[in-house]
Amino acid sequence: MQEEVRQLIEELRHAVTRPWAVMEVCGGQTHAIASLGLEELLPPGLRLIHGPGCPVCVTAVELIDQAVELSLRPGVVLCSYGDMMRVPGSRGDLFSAKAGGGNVFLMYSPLEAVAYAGSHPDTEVVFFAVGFETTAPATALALQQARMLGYANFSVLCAHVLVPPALEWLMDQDEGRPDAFLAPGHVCAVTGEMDYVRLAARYRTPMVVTGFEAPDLLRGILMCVRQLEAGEYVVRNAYGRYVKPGGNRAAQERMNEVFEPEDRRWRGLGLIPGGGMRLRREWNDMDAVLRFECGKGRPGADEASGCLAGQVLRGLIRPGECPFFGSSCTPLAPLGAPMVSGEGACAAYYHYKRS
Amino acid sequence: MQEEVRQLIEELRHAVTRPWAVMEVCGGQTHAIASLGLEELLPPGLRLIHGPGCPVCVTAVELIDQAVELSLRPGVVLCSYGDMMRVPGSRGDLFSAKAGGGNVFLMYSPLEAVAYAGSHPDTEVVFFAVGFETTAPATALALQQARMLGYANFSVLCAHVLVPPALEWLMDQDEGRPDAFLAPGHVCAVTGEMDYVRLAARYRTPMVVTGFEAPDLLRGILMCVRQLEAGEYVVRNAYGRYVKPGGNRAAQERMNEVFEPEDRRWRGLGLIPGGGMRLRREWNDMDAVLRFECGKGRPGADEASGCLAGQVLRGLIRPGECPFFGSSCTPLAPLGAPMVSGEGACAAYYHYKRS
Amino acid sequence: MFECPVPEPVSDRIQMAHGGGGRLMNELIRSVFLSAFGCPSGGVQNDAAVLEIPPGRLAMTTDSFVVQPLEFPGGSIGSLAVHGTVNDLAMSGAEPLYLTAGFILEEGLPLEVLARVAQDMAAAARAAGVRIVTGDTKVVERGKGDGIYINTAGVGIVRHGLEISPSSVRPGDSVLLSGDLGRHGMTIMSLRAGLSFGDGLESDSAPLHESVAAVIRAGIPVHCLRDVTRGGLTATLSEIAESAGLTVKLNEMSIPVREDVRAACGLLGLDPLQVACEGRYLAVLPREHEEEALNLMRGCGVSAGACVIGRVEELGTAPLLMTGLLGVERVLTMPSGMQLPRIC
Amino acid sequence: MFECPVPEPVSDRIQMAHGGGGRLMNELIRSVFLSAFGCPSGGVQNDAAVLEIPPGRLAMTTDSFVVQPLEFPGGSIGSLAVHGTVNDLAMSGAEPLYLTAGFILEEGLPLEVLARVAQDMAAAARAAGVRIVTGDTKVVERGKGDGIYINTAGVGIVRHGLEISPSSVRPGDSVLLSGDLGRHGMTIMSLRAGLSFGDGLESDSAPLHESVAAVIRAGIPVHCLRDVTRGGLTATLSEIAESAGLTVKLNEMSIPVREDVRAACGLLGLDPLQVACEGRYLAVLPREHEEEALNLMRGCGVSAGACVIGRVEELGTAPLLMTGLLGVERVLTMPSGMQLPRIC
Amino acid sequence: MCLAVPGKIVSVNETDPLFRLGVVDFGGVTREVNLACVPEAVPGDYVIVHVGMALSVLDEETALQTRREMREIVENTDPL
Amino acid sequence: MCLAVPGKIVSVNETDPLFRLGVVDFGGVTREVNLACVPEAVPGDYVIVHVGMALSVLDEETALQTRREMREIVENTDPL
Ligand code: SF4
Ligand code: SF4
Ligand SMILES: [Mg+2]
Ligand SMILES: [Mg+2]
Ligand SMILES: [Mg+2]
Ligand SMILES: [Mg+2]
Ligand SMILES: [Mg+2]
Ligand SMILES: [Mg+2]
Ligand SMILES: [Mg+2]
Ligand SMILES: [Mg+2]
Ligand SMILES: [Mg+2]
Ligand SMILES: [Mg+2]
Repeated sequence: MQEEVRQLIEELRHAVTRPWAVMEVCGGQTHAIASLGLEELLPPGLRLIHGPGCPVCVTAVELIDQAVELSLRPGVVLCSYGDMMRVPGSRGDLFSAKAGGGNVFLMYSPLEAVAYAGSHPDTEVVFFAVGFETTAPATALALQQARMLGYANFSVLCAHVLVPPALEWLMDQDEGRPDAFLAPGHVCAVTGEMDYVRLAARYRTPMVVTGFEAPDLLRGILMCVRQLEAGEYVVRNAYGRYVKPGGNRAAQERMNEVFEPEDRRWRGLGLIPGGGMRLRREWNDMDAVLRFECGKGRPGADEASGCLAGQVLRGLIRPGECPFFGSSCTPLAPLGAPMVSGEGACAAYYHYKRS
Repeated sequence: MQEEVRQLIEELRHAVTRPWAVMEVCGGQTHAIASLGLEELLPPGLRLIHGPGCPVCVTAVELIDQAVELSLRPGVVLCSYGDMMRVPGSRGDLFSAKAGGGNVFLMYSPLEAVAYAGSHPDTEVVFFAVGFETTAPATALALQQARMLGYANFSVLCAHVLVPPALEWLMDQDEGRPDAFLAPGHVCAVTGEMDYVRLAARYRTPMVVTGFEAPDLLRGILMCVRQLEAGEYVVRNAYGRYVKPGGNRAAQERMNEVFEPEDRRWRGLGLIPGGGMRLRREWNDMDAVLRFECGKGRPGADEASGCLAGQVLRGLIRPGECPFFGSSCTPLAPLGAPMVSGEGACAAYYHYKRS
Repeated sequence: MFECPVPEPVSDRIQMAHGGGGRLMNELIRSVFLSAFGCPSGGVQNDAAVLEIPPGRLAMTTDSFVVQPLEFPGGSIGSLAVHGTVNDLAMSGAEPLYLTAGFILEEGLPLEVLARVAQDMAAAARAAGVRIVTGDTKVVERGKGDGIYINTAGVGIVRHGLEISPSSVRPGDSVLLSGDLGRHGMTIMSLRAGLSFGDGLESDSAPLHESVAAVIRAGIPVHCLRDVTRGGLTATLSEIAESAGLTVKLNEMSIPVREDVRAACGLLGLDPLQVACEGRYLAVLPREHEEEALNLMRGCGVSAGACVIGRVEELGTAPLLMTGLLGVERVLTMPSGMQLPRIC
Repeated sequence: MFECPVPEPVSDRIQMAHGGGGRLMNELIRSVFLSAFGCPSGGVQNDAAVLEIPPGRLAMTTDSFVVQPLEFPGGSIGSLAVHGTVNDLAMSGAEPLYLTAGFILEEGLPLEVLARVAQDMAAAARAAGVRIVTGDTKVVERGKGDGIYINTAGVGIVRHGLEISPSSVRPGDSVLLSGDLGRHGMTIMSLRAGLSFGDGLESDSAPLHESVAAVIRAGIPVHCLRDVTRGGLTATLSEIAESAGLTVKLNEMSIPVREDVRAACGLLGLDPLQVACEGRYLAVLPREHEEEALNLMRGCGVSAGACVIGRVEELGTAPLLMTGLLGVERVLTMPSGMQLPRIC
Repeated sequence: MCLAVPGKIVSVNETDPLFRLGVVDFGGVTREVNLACVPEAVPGDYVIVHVGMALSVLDEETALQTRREMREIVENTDPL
Repeated sequence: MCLAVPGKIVSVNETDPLFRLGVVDFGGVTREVNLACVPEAVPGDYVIVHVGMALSVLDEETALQTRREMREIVENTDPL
C-alpha cells in the first residue's frame, strides 16, 4: 500500500470520534471505492452512502424508450455511449433494440457523431446525450460544430441532468440525509464550487470537492470528517489540481448557449425541480424529440419492476439489502439501472463485494 | 431418338437438292440447336446461320454503363435479369459493379421489382428492361401497375429492341443475306405474323415461325426448305399451337400504350433505324435515364476490344472462326457479349461444340 | 403510445454479448448447444476435445455452410452441415467419427431458430453415427451475417488401403451416379423463386458413408469417389476427368432427373446437370465390378436410384463429353461461376 | 462522362461467382490459397485430406475468427486463425499437427487483402510447425459478411497421460500466467477508438504449444491449462474455478499489465483483466513445481514474462477473489457479456 | 431469346385486370403467373409463360391443324 | 460518474476555435482531443479529458498548495 494512503487511513482513524455518514455523490467514486475495498479500511462509525451520481442510473425510462424508438425509425442512426446499452427501458434496452433491427452505434464522443453525420448526409444521426455537467459541454460543442458545418442531419436526444438540484432534493427529504458530501470532482471542474457553497451554507453540511484515486478519496473523506468533528460546514477542495473555484468558464459558456434548466424525472428518485437540461429554443431544430415527434414515454414504468433503486440512491438501504440483489437482479438481467452501469451502486457491490 | 424427329430428318434429307443457308433469328433457337447437336443431323448443303436474336448480346454498351452507373448511386437499387449480370460494359459488368459497392438485385420478372418498390418506399427501384417484343409487354405491365399503385420510386432503364427492323437491316447488307429465316416463335406469339409477311414479300425470302423443341425446329427448317425448293417466299407458321396470326392483342395494346419505336444502336451491328423502343412522353417520369440524368455513355466502346460479334451475328463467320474464340475470349472472361449469354452464339459453341 | 415497431424482448434474439465470452455466452452454449449435442468429452469449457482414435490413416475435411433459407423441405443448415462434412469424409472411403461445429451468428437471430437448427444438427449427427465433440460461437453485428453460418470440420479413419483419387481412374472404368440430380439445389432455388412442387420436393441432403462403406467393404477396388455438390455433375465430373487427364463420356438418357426438377430448371433457365445435390455421389470403378457395386449401392436407401451414366476413355477432344437425346455427342464444360436464373 | 464512382475492374475483388464451384472458384483457390499453403495432400480437389498420424489420443478443436480490422499491428485475421487453434490444442497438452481452413468471403473483398491474409496464415502455420491440409471457400453477398471470416479446426496428438482439465485442479495449486495481459484486445480496440501507442503496441498473438510442451516434457504434472482469450483473465479463471468447485485467490499486484495498456483501458473505461489476449496462457500446477515451471516458461520467448499470480484454495465466498492494491480482498465476477467503452 | 415455358392453369384469382393472377402447373412445379395479357384464359387452359407473365393460350385446334398441314406438306412434296 | 483521464498535450493543431485539436499522451497512449474548452492550453500542459474533450488544465501551483493545505489540516487537527 502506498505510504500516502496508509498515512491518510491512520489520520482518519484518529479523526473520527463519532459516527458519521458521508455520501459520495458520484458513481465514479462509488465504483472506485468498491473496487479498492476502501470501506473496509475506514474506521468504525464512519459510513459511506452511495449517492445518485450515475447519469446512466438516473436517466428516466421514458428517455430510454425514446432512444429505442428513434433507433428503430428507418433512416435514423442512434449514437450512444456504451454505458447506456444495457439500461432497461419499458420495452427492452438498446442492445435488444439493435438485435431487433434498430440502428444503434456506440460512440466515445458526441464529436464523433458529428463527424459521422458529415460523412453520411443521407442518414439522420441522433446523439443520445446523457450525463452531468461534465459531459454536457461536449454535447454543446457538438451542436455548435454541427450548426457551423451546416449538418442538418444531426440532432440530440437530450438527457442531461444537473447535480446541485438533486442534492437539494436529497436534503429536503425526511430520511437519509447524509452528514457530509464528497462533491463530484469532474463535475466541479466544469461548474466550479459556487452552487456547493450555497448548499453547504443552506443545509449546514460540509462539502468537499473530491477526486477518484485512493488518496484523493481518502483526503476528501478526511476533510469532511475534520469539518464535521469541528462543527464546520463549508466547501473545501481536495481536488484542486484540476478544479478551480470558478470552474471552466469556456465550458460553462458553451453549456449556457445551448441548454437551459428544466424540471426532470430522475429514475428511482422522482421529479427533481430544475434537475435536467433541455435545448434552448434557438436549438429546437436540432432537438430529436421535436424533429421526430417522439412519443412522451410512459413515466413510472420502472417502479413496476419492484426495483428499490430510489432507496439505494438515497442511501436508505445498501444494495445488498434489496431483496432482489443477486437473485432476480444481476448485471446479466438487471431489474433496475443501478445494476447495469459499472458505476451503479448495485453493480459495484455485485462485482466486488458479493462475498 | 423420337420417331417424329427421325422422320423429319429423313424428310429434310429428301427435300434438300441445293445448298441453302437458313438463319435462325432467335438466340434461344441457337442454344437449342447447339445443345441438341442438330446441325450434325442436317443434310449436307443445308447450313444454319445464327442470327442476332439474343437481346443480351445486342444491348448497347452505353446502356450497360448506365445500368452500372445507376447501381452505384446511393439509394438506388438496380434490378436485372440474371442474363445481364456478366455482360461487359466499358467499365466492367454488373457483377463487378455489385462487388464494387453497387446495389444490383437479380429478378425473374419486372413485376417482382414493382412489388419490391412497394415494400421499400425509401428506395429508388430501377428495372433494367432488356428484351425483344416477347419481354416488353411485362415491362409495360409493370409500369402500368406501378402507376396505378402510385409507386413513385419505380422506374425503368429501357433497353428493349425490335426484331423486324433488324431483319430488314440484315437484308439490306451486301453480304451474308440468308436464303430463309426461322422467325422467332415467342416474339411472334406477341406480335403476330404481319411484319414478317411484309418482309418476306419485300425481300422475296421465305419465313417460318418456329418453336424451340427438336421437332419444332426441324419442322421450321423443313418448311423453309420446301419453300426455297419450290421458289415460294411467304410466311408459314410451324408453331401454330402458341402463335396466332394476329399475335396477342392485349399484349400489343399494353406495349403501344407505353412504348414507341426509336433508332437504336445494336451491339455488334450498329445503328438500326427503328430498332429500339423508348418510353412514350407520358411515361417520362418513370424513365430512369431522365429521372437520374444518366450520362449518355460512350458508344463504340466494345468495338475497341476486337470482338467480331458483328460478323458472327450476321452469319459472316462462325464463332469458331473468330481468332479470339476459346483463347482470349471465354465465358469466364468474355471479350464480347455473344460469349456471355447462354444464348449467345459464341457461348453456345463454346459450351457444346468445342470439340 | 409509440407508433414505431418495438423490439422483441431481450431473451428472444441473439445479441452481441452472446459472443462476448462471458456469462451470457456460456448460458447460450448450455441452453442451446449442450442441450442438443450433449456434453462433449472434456466438459463444456475445454479448449479442445481429447479423443480415442482407432488405428488407420486419418481423413480430415472442412466446409462452411451459408444457405438461405436456413430451413427448407428436407432439412436445415444444421443437418446440411453434418451431411456435407460426413460426405466429404466418406468420399475418401473414411469412416466418419468426430465433427467440430463453428457457429457465426448474426445479431438479431431468433433464438428459437438457432435451437431448431442445433437440434437438427444433433439429430443428423446421431443418425450418421458421428459425434460433435467441440464447438465455437461468434456473434457478428446485424448486417454482417445472414442469420447463421456454420462451419463443420470432421475427422474419420481410413481402414482400407485404396488410393481413392482422380489419379487412380483408368480408361475403361465405369461412372456410377447414386441417384437423381438436382433435388437439393432446386428445393432451395424454388423457395427463392416462388415455385412450389406438387408432391413436395425435398432436398436430397443425406449421409453417404454407409453406401460407400458397403461398396468398399465388399472389396471393390474403387478408383474415385466424389459427392455432387456445388457446380453439379458437370463441375464434379469435369474436375475428375481433368485431374485424371482422361475423357469421361456420358449418356444423357441414362442420367436420372425428376420430371418436376427438370420443369423447374426449364422455368428458370437452369441446367439440371449443373445444379447442386447434397446426397448424391459419383463412383468411378473398374467395369467388371460395375454390376456388383450397383447392387450394393441400390441396397442402401440413399443410393437406391444408382445407375451407370458413362465410361472413362483415353483423353479425347475434351475431358467431358455427353451423347445427347438426338444421339449427337457434345462437350460439357466446367461452369464458370454459378448458374443464374435467366430469361433468354 | 459519368460523375458516379465506377467499379473496380472485375479481377480485383471477390465476386459471388468465386464461390460458385466452377472455374472461377478453382482459379481463386489455385492463385491465392494453393500459392500460400502449398498443395495439400491428395491434391486440390479432394473432398478430404488423408493423413498419417502418430499413435496417441487425438485432440480436436475449432474456432471461427471475425476480427476487425482484418490486419493490425502484430498480425492479421490469418495469423490469428492459426494461433487461436494451435493454442486451443496446446491447452490440452497436444502437439498440433494439422489444420483446416474455412473461408467465408464477402463479395467486394479486395483480392490483395485476401492474398495477404492467406500469406500471413501460411507463414504462421510454418512458424508453428503445423500444416493446413484442407480448406473451403464460400462467398456471401455484400452486406452479409465483413470482408473475411475464417474458421480453423485443428487436430493434434496427445502423447502424455495427464488429465489436463479443471477437474484436476487441487487446493494449494499455483496459478501461473505466461505474460502481461491485454495487448491483443487493446491493439484492436485502440485502432477502432483512434488511440495510438507511443512505442508501437502490438497484438500478443503467438503460438503457445512449445512453451506448454517444455513444461510437460519436463514431467511436471500440469493440472489445467487455458489460453486467456475472450473475456480475459477474469472469464478464463472464473471458468476454471467454477468447474473445479474451488476458489482461486489472486494478487492484483502480481498481475502484469503494461503501463500503456493500463492507460488505454483507463481512457476507455475497460478492465484490463477482462481484455482478450491471443498469446497468453494460464497454467495451474502443484506448488512444488512452480519454480521449475516458471523457469521453463521463461525460457520460451512467448512466455518470457511468466509469473505466479495466485493460488487455489478450498471453495470460499466466491470462485474468484483478488487482493487489491490496498490489501482488501474482493470478488471478481465472470463478465456478463462483452466490455464496452464507457464514459462513466 | 425469350425462354418461355408452357404450363396449365390450375386456378385464377380474379382481381383488377392489371393484377389477374393464376397458379400455373409446369409439369409438377407450380408458380403464380400474371394473366393480364390473356384475359380469356381459364383454369384448365395451357399458357406459355415468360418473365412471370402468360403470353399466349394454347390453341388445340391450331395445334392439331398444324400437325395436319405438316403432314400434307410432307406428303405432297415427298416425291421430289 | 464522468470517467476523466489526465494526459499531457503533445501538439496542438490551431484551427477554428470550435475545432481546436490536440494530441494528448496518456502514459504511452495518444489520442486526438478537442481543446475548444481549454483555449489557454499549450503543448506540455496536462489536461483532464472526458468524452474526447479537455475539461481542465492541471494547475501545478494549486496541486502543490492543496498538498500543503492537506498537511496543515492533518497537522492542525492531529491532537484531537
Ligand atoms: S439490486 Fe436491482 S432491484 Fe435492487 S435496487 Fe439494485 S438495481 Fe434495483
Ligand atoms: S468469340 Fe468472343 S471475341 Fe469472338 S466474336 Fe464471339 S464474343 Fe466476340
Ligand atoms: Mg481457448
Ligand atoms: Mg470439405
Ligand atoms: Mg463438401
Ligand atoms: Mg472458441
Ligand atoms: Mg443480414
Ligand atoms: Mg465434396
Ligand atoms: Mg476452440
Ligand atoms: Mg480459442
Ligand atoms: Mg468445400
Ligand atoms: Mg459488410
